[in-house]
Amino acid sequence: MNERLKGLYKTIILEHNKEPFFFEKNEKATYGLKAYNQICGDRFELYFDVKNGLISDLTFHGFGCAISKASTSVLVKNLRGKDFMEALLFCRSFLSVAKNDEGLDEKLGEELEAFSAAKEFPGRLKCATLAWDEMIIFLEKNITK
Amino acid sequence: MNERLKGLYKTIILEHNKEPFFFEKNEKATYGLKAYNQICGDRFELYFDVKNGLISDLTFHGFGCAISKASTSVLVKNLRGKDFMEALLFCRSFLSVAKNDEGLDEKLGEELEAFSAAKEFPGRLKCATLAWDEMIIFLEKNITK
Amino acid sequence: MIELKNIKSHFPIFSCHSDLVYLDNAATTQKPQSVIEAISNFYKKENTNIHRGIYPLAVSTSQKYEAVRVKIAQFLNANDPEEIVYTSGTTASVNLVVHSFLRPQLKMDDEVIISAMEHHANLIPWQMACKDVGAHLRVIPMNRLGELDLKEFGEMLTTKVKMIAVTHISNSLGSINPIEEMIDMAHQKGIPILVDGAQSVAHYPIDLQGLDVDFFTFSGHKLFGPTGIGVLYGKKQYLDKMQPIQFGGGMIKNVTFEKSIFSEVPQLFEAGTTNISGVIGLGAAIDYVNELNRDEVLGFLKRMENNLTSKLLEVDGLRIIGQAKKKSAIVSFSMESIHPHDIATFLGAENIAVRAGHHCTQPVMDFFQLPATTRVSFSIYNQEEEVDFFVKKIKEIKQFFG
Amino acid sequence: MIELKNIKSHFPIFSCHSDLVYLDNAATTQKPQSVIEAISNFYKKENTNIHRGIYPLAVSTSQKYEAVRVKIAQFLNANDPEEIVYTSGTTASVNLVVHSFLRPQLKMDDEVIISAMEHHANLIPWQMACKDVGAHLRVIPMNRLGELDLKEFGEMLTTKVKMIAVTHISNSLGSINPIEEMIDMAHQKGIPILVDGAQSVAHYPIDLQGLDVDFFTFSGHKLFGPTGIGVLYGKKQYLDKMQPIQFGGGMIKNVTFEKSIFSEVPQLFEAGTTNISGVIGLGAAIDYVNELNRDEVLGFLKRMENNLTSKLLEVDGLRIIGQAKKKSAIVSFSMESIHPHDIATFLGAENIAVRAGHHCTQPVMDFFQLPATTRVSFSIYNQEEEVDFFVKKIKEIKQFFG
Ligand SMILES: Cc1ncc(COP(=O)(O)O)c(C=O)c1O
Ligand SMILES: Cc1ncc(COP(=O)(O)O)c(C=O)c1O
Repeated sequence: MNERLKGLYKTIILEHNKEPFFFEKNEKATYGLKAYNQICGDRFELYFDVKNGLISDLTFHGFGCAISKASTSVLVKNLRGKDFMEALLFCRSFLSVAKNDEGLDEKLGEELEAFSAAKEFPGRLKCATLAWDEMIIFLEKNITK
Repeated sequence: MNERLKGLYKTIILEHNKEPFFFEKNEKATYGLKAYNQICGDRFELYFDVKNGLISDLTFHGFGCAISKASTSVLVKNLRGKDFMEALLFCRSFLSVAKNDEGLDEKLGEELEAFSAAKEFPGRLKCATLAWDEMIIFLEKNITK
Repeated sequence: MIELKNIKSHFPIFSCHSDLVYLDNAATTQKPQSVIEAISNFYKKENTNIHRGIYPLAVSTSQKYEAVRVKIAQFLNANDPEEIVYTSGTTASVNLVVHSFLRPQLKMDDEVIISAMEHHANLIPWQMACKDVGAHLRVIPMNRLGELDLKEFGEMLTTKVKMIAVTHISNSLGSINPIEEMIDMAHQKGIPILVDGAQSVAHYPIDLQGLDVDFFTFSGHKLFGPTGIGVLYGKKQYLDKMQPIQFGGGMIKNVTFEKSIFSEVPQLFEAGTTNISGVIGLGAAIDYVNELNRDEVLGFLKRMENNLTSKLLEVDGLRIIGQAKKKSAIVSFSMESIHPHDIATFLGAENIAVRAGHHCTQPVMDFFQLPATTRVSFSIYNQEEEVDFFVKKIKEIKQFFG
Repeated sequence: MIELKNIKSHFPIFSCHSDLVYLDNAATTQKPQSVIEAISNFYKKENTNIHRGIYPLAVSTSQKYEAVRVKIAQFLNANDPEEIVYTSGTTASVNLVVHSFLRPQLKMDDEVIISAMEHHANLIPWQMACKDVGAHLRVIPMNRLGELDLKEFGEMLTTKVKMIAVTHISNSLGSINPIEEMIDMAHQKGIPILVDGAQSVAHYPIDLQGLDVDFFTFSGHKLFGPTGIGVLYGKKQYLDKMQPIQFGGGMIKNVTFEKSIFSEVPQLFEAGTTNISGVIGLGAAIDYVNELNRDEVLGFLKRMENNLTSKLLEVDGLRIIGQAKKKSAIVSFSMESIHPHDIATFLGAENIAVRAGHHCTQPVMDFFQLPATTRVSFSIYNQEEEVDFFVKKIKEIKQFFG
């Protein structure tokens, strides 16, 4: 089995894929962000409320490949309880991990490390960033308000 | 100057081009056949009446290259006074001279010989046969009536 | 006659990538040396524009361009080369029929029939035409095996139906549809029918006159030919009634600022400078296919498909999607809890090229309640060993994902 | 940087036909070795379909395909690669604007302005659109030199005008139109304007942002690139409002039998498998042009045109058609009582390739009351001696016809 690939699909990704965090629909949530990759059909929805300026009750549901599912699961796990600015900065750090060659920012934790292998598989990079891209669009729009 | 070409543009063609036979409009004629080559824009009209079953007062007008003009002039000169069946056979003989390698049919007269060189210039074949093709369509339609 | 066992060496891509296991032939085929050379030689030795040129090079290019039309007509046994329209591909061919043939006659509450397994190219154009005038798109249902329901089809054939469009072979399921029967049924009711031959033309001999089909479409790039060139075959009687949708040079008899008078078919539908090198390349591709023993090819492909299918069925939790009785060498499958994109990524890392996704047939995916499948599609240069290698890798993937 | 004096050796056609004097560059240009190789190499080393493939070859082809879009955007100084739509050529580009942009808003008694020197590709589509809704096609007049009348143009710009389409360079007269001024005038009245760059893009640097033009079109095959590929540039704000006219794979987000949801531009306009090798070849052509010293090229072409023109004017009874002050290297002429087709046939026999005919600009011929002209059009690989050879042959022809 290919070593580069094993790097990408580290246990972390496989585990998140099998047992994602907060994987449930929540039609009653104030916000429901759709993250859809038209090229491969991956489709997730992020549900959350905002309480006292903090992202709360963040869950997700949908389907997609191991990478997009795990990456969305990691997003959900990490953004819960953050305010918009913190969340945006975190998302941006994640993207630079996934897209660039820069070493991992310690603050982000090892969970994100796996995704740094995504840049070697340009066809799959979008899977790693799908939910994050959507979240950034939302945050950028709502922070300036 | 290229010899093959000189063969095509024998004096006969050049003369007919300069001084075509019966080159005049005749809007009052019973028949007015349009011969139009869409690729190069050559455009002639054949005018004639039919008297006692014979093609009469055949004239032509229009513009085109030396070859199409000369070949139309030769058509006009030769079909005057012929009945439809004779005319059709003559037209067909002309086409086989222009298109095939067969030697010249003596009956057709040397005037047609020049056109036998047209087959060496496939881009110009249509010029040599333009008016003849139209005439054949007309004759075939009207003979069976 | 080309022998199958030598074929791989005709395709330069496999010299360049000696490990490549190319199983994505339904997306596009590889090109034999002769096709690649025909294109290069055209540009190196013959390149000119056509139709309006008088100098020798332009005349000979025009003749070669038209000779390919004759070749295509013979290849498909069309009645007349003038029934062969050059397009940029299947998608453009279908759209041309929709715009030029269907739309001018389609009225509110009319119906258009397609099948449940159409490629988006043979679905959306009809859907949009129906939507625009308030007509209805009817869908021939299929069963869980991926076989169309002909009985139901028969019942759908009312006087409301203005057009039928159906794929010869499904690109996502591999089903070979009984087009002979369907054409007969359509014609008994006097309804014109288009067959999308994108997936059939490379391997299955097509006899347009025998089929008596009204329209037939395909793409050069799935027939070992270049991209950007395709064909619309239409019966002369229909083409003659169709208005062009693209206007420009080469399709007019006469133009003034007040009025334009159009040429005859097929030039009428070929406005502008067409893909001349594409036509030349397509001609070379047909020459290549004409050298194949097509019975041998079909036998080989059947063996490959059977072999792969039976070996895949041994893998736990693997489901073959599309099990029609008559199938071409396309094998789609899904694996429990492993997403097709993850499968394709792993296979890709092993130099195995397969397609994962909805294959431009989203409704087929919806029908099987899958987001996507992994699809293997064979062609003439595949090797028996590739099946075993593929299955071995599938088993490793299964193990890795646990 | 490529030196002009070495250029001919880059074009294989001249090795194959060492005597060829190719003066038909306005119809199509020859292709440098690098373009021919880019296409062959694509088929030999990289051939796959794009966009939906996950395996490495498909990913890299998709990336290269999109990289050419970026390259084109830079070449033309567009603001955003998403403003670059791949089409099959200029004709398709213009038709797309007519169908998708103009038609949905065009109403009875509206007006569309074109110029008196448009190629049929930039005339008939507008004419048909006007005819279909009862709008009026207005024509910017020109003088006997082949120059547009800007004063008259200014007066035509009423609120009735919905669109302007004008060629940058006339393919039959060589006139270079003052598009900068015309674009400004159009925009002062808020009217969108399309510039047909088919004849300009190969030699003249184009700065789309500087021009602020709304739509710009060209064909690969006139830019040393392959046939079957072209470009429509459109400002994002306009493209975003346009509905597609071709439907199929790759341009949808989601499809059910009830409804399709479309993608964003530019993919929205690129349904089906596009001319992938054409895009790769076009990319190579732009790389080639980027290596040219364009000032040197323009200086050379001007010299060639001036030289030919002055020598032809010495021939009795020869008339130059098109004598605009600003002219590109296109020289059309007519000779008393010798038809252009006869001229072209004689030249062809001497291996000189020129075009004779109406050059898909019949109204221009009507204006000059000519059935056709003989046209010489130069490009970078032409040689100074070719002018003398050409003029010598013209004199011989004159003598032969007497
Ligand atoms: C000015 C102009 N516009 C449009 C076209 C049409 O280009 P194409 O035939 O490549 O679509 C041409 C080429 O003949 C041209 O010269
Ligand atoms: C059955 C079928 N129809 C239509 C198409 C569309 O062909 P193209 O993309 O070449 O226009 C395809 C190819 O994907 C196909 O498989």
